[in-house]
Amino acid sequence: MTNQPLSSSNPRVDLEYRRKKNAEEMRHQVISFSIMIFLTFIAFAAVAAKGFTAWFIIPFILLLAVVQVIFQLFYFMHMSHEGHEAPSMFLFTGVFMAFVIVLTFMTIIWW
Amino acid sequence: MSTYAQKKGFGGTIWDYLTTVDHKKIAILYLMAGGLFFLVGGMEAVFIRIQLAVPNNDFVSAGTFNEIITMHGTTMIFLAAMPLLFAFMNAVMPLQIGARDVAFPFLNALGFWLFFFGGVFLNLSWFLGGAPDAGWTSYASLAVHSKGHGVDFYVLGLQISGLGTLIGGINFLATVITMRAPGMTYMRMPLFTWTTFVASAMILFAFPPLTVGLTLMMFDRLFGANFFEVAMGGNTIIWEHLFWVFGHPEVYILILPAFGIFSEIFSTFSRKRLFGYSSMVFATVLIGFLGFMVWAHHMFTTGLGPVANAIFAVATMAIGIPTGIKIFNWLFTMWGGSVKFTTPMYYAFGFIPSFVCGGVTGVMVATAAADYQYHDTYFVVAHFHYVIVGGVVLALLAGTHYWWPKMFGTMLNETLGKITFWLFFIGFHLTFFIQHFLGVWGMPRRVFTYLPGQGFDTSNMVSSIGAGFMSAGVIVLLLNVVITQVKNVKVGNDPWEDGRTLEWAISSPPPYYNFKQLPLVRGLDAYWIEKMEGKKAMTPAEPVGDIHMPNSSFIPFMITLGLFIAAFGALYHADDKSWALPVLIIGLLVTFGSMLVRSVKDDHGYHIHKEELMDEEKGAEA
Amino acid sequence: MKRLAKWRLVSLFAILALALSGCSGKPYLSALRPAGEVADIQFDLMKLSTYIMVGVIVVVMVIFVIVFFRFRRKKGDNGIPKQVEGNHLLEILWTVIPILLLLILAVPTVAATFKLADVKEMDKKNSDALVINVRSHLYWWDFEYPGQKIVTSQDLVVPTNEKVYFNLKSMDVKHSFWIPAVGGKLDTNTDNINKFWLVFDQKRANEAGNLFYGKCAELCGPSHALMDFKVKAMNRDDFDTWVKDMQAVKEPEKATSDLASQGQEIFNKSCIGCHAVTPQNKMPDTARVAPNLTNFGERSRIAGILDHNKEELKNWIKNPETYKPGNEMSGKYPEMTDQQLDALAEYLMGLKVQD
Amino acid sequence: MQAEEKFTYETWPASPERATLEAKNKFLGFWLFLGGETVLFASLFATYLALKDKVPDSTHALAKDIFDLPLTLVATMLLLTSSLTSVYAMYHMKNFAFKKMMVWLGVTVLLGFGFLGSEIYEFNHYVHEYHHTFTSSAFSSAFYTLVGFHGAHVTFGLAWIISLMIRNSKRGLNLYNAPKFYVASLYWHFIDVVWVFIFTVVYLMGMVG
Ligand code: HEA
Ligand code: HEA
Ligand code: HEC
Ligand code: CUA
Ligand SMILES: [Cu+2]
Repeated sequence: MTNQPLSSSNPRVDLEYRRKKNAEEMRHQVISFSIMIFLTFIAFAAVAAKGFTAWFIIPFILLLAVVQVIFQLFYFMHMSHEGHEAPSMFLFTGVFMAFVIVLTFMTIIWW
Repeated sequence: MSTYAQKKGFGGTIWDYLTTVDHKKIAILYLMAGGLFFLVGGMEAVFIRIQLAVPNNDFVSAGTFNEIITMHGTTMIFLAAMPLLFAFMNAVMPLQIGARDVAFPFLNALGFWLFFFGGVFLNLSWFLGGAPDAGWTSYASLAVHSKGHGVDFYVLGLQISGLGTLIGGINFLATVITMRAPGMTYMRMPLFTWTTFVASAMILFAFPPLTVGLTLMMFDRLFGANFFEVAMGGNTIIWEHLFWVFGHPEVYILILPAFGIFSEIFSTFSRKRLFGYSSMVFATVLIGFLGFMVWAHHMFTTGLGPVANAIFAVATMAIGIPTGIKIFNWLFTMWGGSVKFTTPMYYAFGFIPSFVCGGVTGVMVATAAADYQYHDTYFVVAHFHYVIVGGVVLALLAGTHYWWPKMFGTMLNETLGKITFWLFFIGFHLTFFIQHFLGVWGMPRRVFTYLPGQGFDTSNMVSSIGAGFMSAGVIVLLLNVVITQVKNVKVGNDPWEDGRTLEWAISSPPPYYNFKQLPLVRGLDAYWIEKMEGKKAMTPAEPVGDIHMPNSSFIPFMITLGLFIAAFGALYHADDKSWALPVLIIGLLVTFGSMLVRSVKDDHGYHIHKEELMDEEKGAEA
Repeated sequence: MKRLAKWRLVSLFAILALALSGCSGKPYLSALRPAGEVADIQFDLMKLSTYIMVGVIVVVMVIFVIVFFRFRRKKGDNGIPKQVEGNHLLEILWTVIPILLLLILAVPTVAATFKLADVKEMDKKNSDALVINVRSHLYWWDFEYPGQKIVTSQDLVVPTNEKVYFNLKSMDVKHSFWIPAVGGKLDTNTDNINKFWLVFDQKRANEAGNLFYGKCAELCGPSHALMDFKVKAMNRDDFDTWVKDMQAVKEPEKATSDLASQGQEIFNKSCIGCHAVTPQNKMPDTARVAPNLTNFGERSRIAGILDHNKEELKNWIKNPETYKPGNEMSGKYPEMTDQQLDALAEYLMGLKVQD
Repeated sequence: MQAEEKFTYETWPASPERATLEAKNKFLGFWLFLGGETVLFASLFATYLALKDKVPDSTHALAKDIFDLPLTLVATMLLLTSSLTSVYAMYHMKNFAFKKMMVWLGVTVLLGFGFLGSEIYEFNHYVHEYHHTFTSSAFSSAFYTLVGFHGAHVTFGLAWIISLMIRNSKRGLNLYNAPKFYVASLYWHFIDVVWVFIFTVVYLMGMVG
C-alpha cells in the first residue's frame, strides 16, 4: 500500500525519461486519433456510397467500430499499461456479457 | 477528532448511525433493516399460507392476495435476503482480509441508505393506494396494465434500492482487490471472502439489465413510452429477458455467500481446513460464470423454440456439477474431523439435505420438456423455497448465531438457538415438501384460492401448519436476541475457540479502526496457523503508526433522501398532479446538490495518532 | 439427540412411502396420471429425473449419516484432526459421475424438447390435421376451429387418439394454456402466436370421466386462480357429429317456452352485444369480447368454475364480481330483476346444439 | 502521504492517478463501474435492435427515413475530438502542467457542448419533421432512450468536469484532485466508446436499412 518511489537515485535522469515517455505516448495517441478519424470517415463513406449491399456494409462498419474502440481503450484509456489487470478483466467480462445479451435479443425475440 | 470512548446519549447514537461510514456499524444497520424486512416478508408469507389453508377461503381478497405474494417475493429477495447477506459481508469480509475498512466507506453508507429508502418507498405502497400486484417478476403485459400505482412503487423502489446494491457490489470488489493485508493472496482468502467477491462481481453485471428493464417499464407506465405496448410495435418478451438476465444471476448472488458462510462453519466446527479449498474456489467462480448463461430456463414455456430451450436446458444442468463439488467437499471437510454440534453447525448440518433436495429439483425443472409441466406450479415454488429457505435462510440464521459475538460482543443462547433450529427446520420441510406434489397434481402458483374437489385440500393445510412452526422458530430467535442483549455477557476474541480466520484474531466487537497493525498472513486460515504455533495473536506486518480514518458524513443520507422525494414526484406525475413535477425537481436538486457538496468539500479524513493507539492499549490492560 | 434423529429418519420414510403409494392426484387433473402422448413423454422424463435425483440424494445422505455418527466431537476432546488438503481421486470422481448422470438426463431431454415442438404438420398446405386457435382473455377462453369454421368457448371439445394442433395467442395480458393430465403448458403471448400439439388418449380419457381440467398458469390478475376451462374428449365420430351440430346452427336457436323467449328478448337487448349465440367465426378474434354461448346449455361449468345449474347461473348474472373479481362482464349491462333472471336462465340453459 | 502535500514538477509522481491508496481505490472502482456500464448500454442496444423499425402503422417514419449523415458526422467529429483533447489534458496532468491541463479540459467541455447542441437540434428536428416523438412508437421510444441515455451521460460528464475545474481553479494539482481529473477523463472516453457504437449501430446501420 505504499507509494511508488517518487524518484530513483538520480532524479533528473528519471524525470527526463518520464517526460520523454509521456511525450512518446502522446505521439501515439495523436496517431491513433488520426486513425480513428480515418476509420470514421471510411464507415460514413461506405454508407454514403450506396453501392454496397447491406451484407457487406454492416459487418464492415461493425468491424471498424470495434477497431476504433480498441484504440480508445488501449491508447486513450491506457488499458495496456500495468496496473490494469483487474480493470481489463472486469471490462472484458462486461463486454462478453454485452455480446451475449445482444446476441440473444437478436435471435430469440423474433417477431 | 477523537471519537472513541465517548459516552453518547440516545440522540447521539442515532446521529452516529445516520452518519457512520464504519463498515461494522453499517453491518449492524443492514442487519436491523434486513431483519425488519424479513419479518415483514415472513408475515406476508404467513398471510399467504392462512389464505391457502382451506379451499375457497376469503381471509384476503383476490386483489390483495396478488399484492401480498408480489410484496412477499420482492421483499424477501431484495430487502431481506440480500441486505442480510450484505450485513455479514460488511461485518466480516474486511476483517477476514485484514483490512482497516472497505475501499469506499462513504459509498458503503450511501449503498445502505439507498437500499433502505428504496425498501421503505416500496412498502409505503401499502398505505398509498395499493401494493404492486404483478408478481415479483412483474411480467410486462400484466404490469403495464395493472391499475393504480402499485407497479410504479415497484419500479421506482427497486430502482433506488438496486442502485444501492450495485454500489455495495463495486465497493466489495474494490475492497477485496486492493485492501488485502500483506500475505493475503487470493488463494489464501477465506471462502466467505471469495464468495463475497464472486457474488459482487455478479451484482456488477446483473443489476444493470434490471436497471434498464425497470427504466423501460417506468417510461412505459409514467411517461407514455411504448416498449411493451404491442399495438405500438412494442414487445413484452424484452421484459422477460431483461428481468431474467438479472433474475437468474440474482439467485446465485444469494446462494454463493450462503455457501461461503457454511464453508466457514463446516471447517471451524470440524477443526479441519476446508477439504479441496482450491476446487471450492474454482467451483464458486464457475457457478458465477455459468449463472449468466442460463437465464432463459425461466422462459421455457414462453415459446422460444426448441433450439433455445435445449441449449438453455443443458447449460442449466451443468451448474449441478460445480455445486455437487461443493456439497461433497463440505461432507469431506467433516469426514475425519472433530465435529462439534453448536447452533451454527446445526444449521449447516440441516442445510446439506435440504439444499440437495432443492438443487436436484432444480435440475428436474431444467429438463425443458418436463418443465412444461412444472413451470408456474407449486413444484417450482417448492424448488425455490428449498434452495432459498433451505440454503440462504438457513445460512443467514447460521451466520447470525456464528458471528453475533463478533458483531455485538456477546453470545446468543445456545439452547434457544437449537430450539429455533428445530422449529424452523421441521416447519420448513412440512411447508414445502408437500408442495412438490401439489404442483404436479395440477395446482398452479399465484392462485389466491382453489376449489374443493381437486385433491389439494389436505396438502395445503399441512403446508400452512408448517408455516406456523417456522413463525414459532422466528419468534424464539427474537426472544433469544432480546434476552442475550439484556444479559450482555461479554466474550473474548475467539468465543467459539475453534476460529480459523482473521476475524477471530481481533476483539469482539473489534475497535473502530480494526487492526491496530495490519496482520501478516502466512497461509490459509491465518489465525489458526498462529494458534497452532502456540501464539495468541497475529504477527503484525507493520510497526504501530498513525491510522488514517474516514470522516463520518450525513451526505449519503441526504443524497438518498433526495431520490426518495423525487420518486414521489415521478410517481404522481402520471396523475397530472400539479405539484408532482416540482417535487421531482426538488428531489433531484437535493440529490445532485448533495453530490456537489460532496465533490466540492474536501474530505481528507483524519488520523488516529500512534500515541492515542498506545494509550488505548494501556487503558485496556489496566 | 440420537433418538430425535432416528425419529426424523422414520418420518422421512413414512412420507416417502405415502408419496409412492398411489398419491398421484386426480386422473382428470394430475400430471402424474398422464392421459396422452405428450404427457407420457413428460411423465417419463419426470420419472427418469426422479430416479437419478433420488440416487444422488441417497449417496449424499449415506455420507451425511456416517459423518453424523462417526465424527462428532466427544466431550473434552481437544485433539486436532489431521488437516487434509483434498484428494484428487475423490474430487475427480464427484466431478465425473455427475457429468455422466446429467448426460443420461440431457439426451432424452433434448430429444423430447424437439419432438414436442414439431408442428410441421399443421403448417402444411391442405393438411387434414385438426387445428384449434386458442385465444385467452381476461379470465375466459375462446376456442376457434378454423377448418370447421366454428367458435366455442370455455369447454374445449377434442377428438381422441389423434394429434390436435393449437395456435395460442392472448388478446389482453399474458396467460398460459395448460391441461395437466394431457400435456405441459404453453404461454399465450400478446406478441405472437405459439404453436404446439397434444394427444388425448381415449382409454385414459374414459378413466378420467371424459372431462379434463384445464388451467391458466400465468398470473393474469385477480381472477387468475379462477380461469379454469374444461376439455371434453370424445372419439372421432362423436366429435364429427358435434361439429356438424354446431355448424347447423346458422342463426340463434329459437326459444321453446314462454319464459325462455322472454329471456331471449332480454338477452337480445342487453347481452348480445358481447355474447354471440351462433358458432360462425365471421368476426375476427379481436371482436369476440365475451364467451360464445351457442352451446351454453351443454357446458359443464358456468364461467369455468360454477356448477352448471340455473341457481348458479342466476347468481352469476346477478353479480359476476363476487365470483370472478375483476372480470370483464361486471357492470356492463343493466341490473336484472329476479323475474328477468329466471327468464334469462331458462333461455340460456336451453341453448343446446345436440339433442 | 499527505494528500494535500504541495508538489513541484520534480516531486510529482509518475502515476499521480494511482499514487495513494484512496486514488488506487477510486481508479479501480471506477473501472469496475465502467464494466457495469458496458452491460447497461448493451441492454439498451439490445432493446433498440429488437425494436428497431417496430412502428404501429406505415405512416410512421423508419430508421432509414429520418437519419441524416452529415449531422451525425459532425456530432461524431465533435465527440471524437473531445476525446483527444481530454487525452491532452491528462498528458499535461501527468507533467504537472496545471494551466495547460485546464485549457484542454476547457476545450473538451466546449466540444462536449457542441455535441449536446447538435443532439438537441437533431431530436427537435425529428419531432417536428417526422413526428417521431418519444411516445409515437416502440421504435421511437427505444431510439430516444438509447441515444438519450448517452446524451444524459454527456451532460453528467460535462457537469462533472466543469465542477472539478471550478473547484480546483485556484488550487493547482495535488494527489487529492489528480485522480479525480483522471477518473473524469476516463468517463469521458467511455462516453466516446459508447458513441462509436451508437453512430455505427443506430445511425449507419439504420441508414443501410
Ligand atoms: C438461491 C436460489 C436458487 C438456487 C441456488 C437455484 C438453483 C437452481 N435452480 Fe432455481 N430458482 C430459484 C432460485 C434458485 N435456484 C427461484 C427463486 C426460482 C423461481 C423464480 C420465479 O419464477 O419466481 C427458480 C426457478 C428455477 C427454474 C425455472 C422453473 C420454472 O419456472 O419453470 C429452473 C429451471 O431450470 C431452475 C433451475 C435451477 C438449477 C438447475 C439450480 C442449480 O443451481 C442447483 C444445483 C444443485 C444441485 C444439483 C444439488 C447438489 C449437487 C449434487 C449433490 C451433485 C450431483 C447432482 C446431480 C448429478 C444432478 N430454477
Ligand atoms: C428470500 C426469499 C424467500 C423466502 C425466505 C421465503 C419464505 C417463505 N415463503 Fe416465499 N416466495 C419467494 C421468496 C421467498 N419466500 C418468492 C420470490 C416467491 C414468488 C413470488 C411471486 O410469485 O411473485 C415466493 C412465493 C411464495 C409462495 C407462493 C405464493 C403463490 O404462488 O401464490 C408461498 C406459499 O406458500 C410462500 C411461502 C413462504 C413461506 C411460508 C416462507 C417462510 O419461510 C417464511 C418464514 C418466516 C417467518 C414465518 C417469519 C414470521 C415472522 C413473524 C411471525 C414475526 C412476528 C412478528 C413480530 C414479533 C413483529 N412463498
Ligand atoms: C362487456 C360485455 C358483456 C356483456 C354486456 C355481458 N357479458 Fe356475459 N360475459 C362477458 C365476459 C367477458 C364473460 C367471461 C367472464 C369470465 O369468465 O371472466 C362473460 C361470461 C358470461 C357467462 C358464462 C359463460 C360460460 O361460457 O361459462 C354467461 C352465462 C354470461 N356471461 C351471460 C351474460 C348475460 C345473461 C348477459 C346479459 C344480461 C351478459 N352476459 C352480458 C361479457 C359480457
Ligand atoms: Cu389467465 Cu392466469
Ligand atoms: Cu434460474
